[in-house]
Amino acid sequence: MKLSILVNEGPYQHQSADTAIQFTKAALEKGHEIFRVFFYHDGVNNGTRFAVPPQDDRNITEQWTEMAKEHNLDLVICIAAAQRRGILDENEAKRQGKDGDNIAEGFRISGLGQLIEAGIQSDRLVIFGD
Amino acid sequence: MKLSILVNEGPYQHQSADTAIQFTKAALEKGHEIFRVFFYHDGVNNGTRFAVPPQDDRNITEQWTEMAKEHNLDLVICIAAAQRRGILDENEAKRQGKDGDNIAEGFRISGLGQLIEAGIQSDRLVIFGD
Amino acid sequence: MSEPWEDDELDGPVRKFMYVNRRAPYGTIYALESLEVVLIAAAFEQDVTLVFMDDGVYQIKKDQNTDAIGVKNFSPTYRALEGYDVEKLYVEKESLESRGLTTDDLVVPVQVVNNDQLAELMEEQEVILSF
Amino acid sequence: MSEPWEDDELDGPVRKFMYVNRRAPYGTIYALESLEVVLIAAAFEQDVTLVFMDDGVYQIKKDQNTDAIGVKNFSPTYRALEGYDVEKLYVEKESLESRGLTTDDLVVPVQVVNNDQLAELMEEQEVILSF
Amino acid sequence: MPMLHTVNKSPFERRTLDTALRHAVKGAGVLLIEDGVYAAFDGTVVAEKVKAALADHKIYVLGPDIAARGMSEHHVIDGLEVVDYGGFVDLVTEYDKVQSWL
Amino acid sequence: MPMLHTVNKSPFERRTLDTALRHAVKGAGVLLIEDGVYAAFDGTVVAEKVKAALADHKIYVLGPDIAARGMSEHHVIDGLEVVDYGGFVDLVTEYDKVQSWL
Repeated sequence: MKLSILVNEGPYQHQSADTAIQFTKAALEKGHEIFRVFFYHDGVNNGTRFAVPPQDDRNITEQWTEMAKEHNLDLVICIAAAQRRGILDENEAKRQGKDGDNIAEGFRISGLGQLIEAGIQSDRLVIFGD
Repeated sequence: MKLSILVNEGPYQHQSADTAIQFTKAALEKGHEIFRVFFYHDGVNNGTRFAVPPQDDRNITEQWTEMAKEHNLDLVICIAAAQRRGILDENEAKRQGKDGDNIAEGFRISGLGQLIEAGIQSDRLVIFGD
Repeated sequence: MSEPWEDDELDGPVRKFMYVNRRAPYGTIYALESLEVVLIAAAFEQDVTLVFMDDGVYQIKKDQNTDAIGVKNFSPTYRALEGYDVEKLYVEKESLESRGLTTDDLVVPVQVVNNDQLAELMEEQEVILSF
Repeated sequence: MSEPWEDDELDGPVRKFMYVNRRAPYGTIYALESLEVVLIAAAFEQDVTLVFMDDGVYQIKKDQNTDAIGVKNFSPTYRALEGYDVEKLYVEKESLESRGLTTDDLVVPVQVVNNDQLAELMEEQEVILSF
Repeated sequence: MPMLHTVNKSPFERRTLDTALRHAVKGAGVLLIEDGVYAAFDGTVVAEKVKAALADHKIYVLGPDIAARGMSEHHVIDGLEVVDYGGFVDLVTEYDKVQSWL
Repeated sequence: MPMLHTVNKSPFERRTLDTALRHAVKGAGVLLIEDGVYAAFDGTVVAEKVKAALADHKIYVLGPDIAARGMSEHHVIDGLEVVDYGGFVDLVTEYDKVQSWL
């Protein structure tokens, strides 16, 4: 089946991102297609490369990046939510006149339309949040 | 009186930061001293200069920065919480081998001891969170 | 991968989308950012239904004035939904009543359904976005 | 402004700090980051009391095994608190009972207090940090 | 003075208000802020509980949060006191300490 | 198949489980995850409510979240089914759609 995932909370503060990662892994192992993972609300904070969690704990952003590499996942950060919360890619940084960016490898920033498209194109949309 | 404030949630997702700002303003207007504002948990996300909220809404980080300038406020971001969530100043960026930083003007990064000290030195500690 | 929905608008399937709003406005951002999704979604010409239940009924309470909290008042936007052809707005009866509200308190015309009717309505959907 | 607490450790006043833990572990980070505050606070030699109430009693449930959720298990750290001279640990009786738990289920020895005793204990504090 | 308890959660979704009231000693103050203000109105399923609590506690409610939510101060339960942010500050200084029930 | 309802909140602090159960039609599935798993055990004040719901619904609970919290599968209410993440995925595909009660 074709599945899409919506992540609505940032990493660590809530378990949502962890559960989304475990669910996505399991779905891939079962041979399902992940059409898209969309990050909305504080979920956009999953996509910062500036985080340095303690060595003895998991690194949520790296887990996403690794999964994206291995399975060619489409990790999309909502542009409107990202602007509110300070997640930038190079283009956005330029457009907003900011002096740097912080998006992590494997993520891209795009519009809310990508979430609706995921809802239209996928057999199931599963939401993780608070 | 000497007051300290603890902010435990990021801007926008919860009202906590807004309430903390209004409370701090009112306390200053009444002549109280704000010993420190400490940002913990997702509260550290109040201190990113990368956010660009919509023009027709408030800019929470700028409100903190302005208040800090005008009233010489001590805005302290917890280093451990900031590392987990990707808030960096120049020092931390260097120390962690990151290629940039995102801390906003008027904020500084320091240890949890600063929260305990605020609890010891202030007449009241008021907590805003989820 | 850029903007593939521009085609979908014309050729894609029409699916039954339901947006379930269960949270009060301002205390958290979910109400506002849910509304932003609904406005974008309108361009996709899907079959859209909005539900306000639990504390979500407070999202469409009349007379919101946010001046003193320093946050943008987004409640007028609900009145614009009709212009986007988003016209199926449901409110749960039990949620209204337990909060002492009636439809006169709301900024937009809505259909009131009870708990069981709402459960059935949810089962008729294809995609449910709950905020 | 750098590290002024190094003096306070020696000269500052001793205040009664209470840490109130009300949330379950892992679902949210509050339990873990509250524990991190308590460990740092120990260096300040204040008069520290920890309370576990509501879902906070689950923080010190025995036998936590987080392998399958991929999150660090921090429950062993509660057993280290004694080494930091954090010895006043209270659990609310009503919170335990409504969840079907007893003190045998907990990783650390605690004093069980009822709702009213806990309310009085809170009133005796000077600083309350609630997570 | 005993302490001030703040409650910022909706009484219809969370048990925070119940917990705060159960742990407030006689004479303690309770301040409703943010989504907590929804507990302050007559005609709801939680109104009786709040009225009963007035026997032991002074209960305050933050006016700016009432207005933001389109609720009316005219419908606030008799005996509750509406305060603004300045009043919030005064309460924090008047009571001995503050417990935020998050 | 009707839909699958997921609940990730503690039944002791939030009313989410109640809301989900009130809106689940006969035959709908309910999956308890994250802090929602605390509803799954015998001997608690919410156990009777969960047992009653078994008359109309299949109720599942996520094993990894049980283990993380130090709870025991032996104390799971009779009739509930413990699943792992793979089982979670299977439920999502078997039921017609998913509603996350956040």
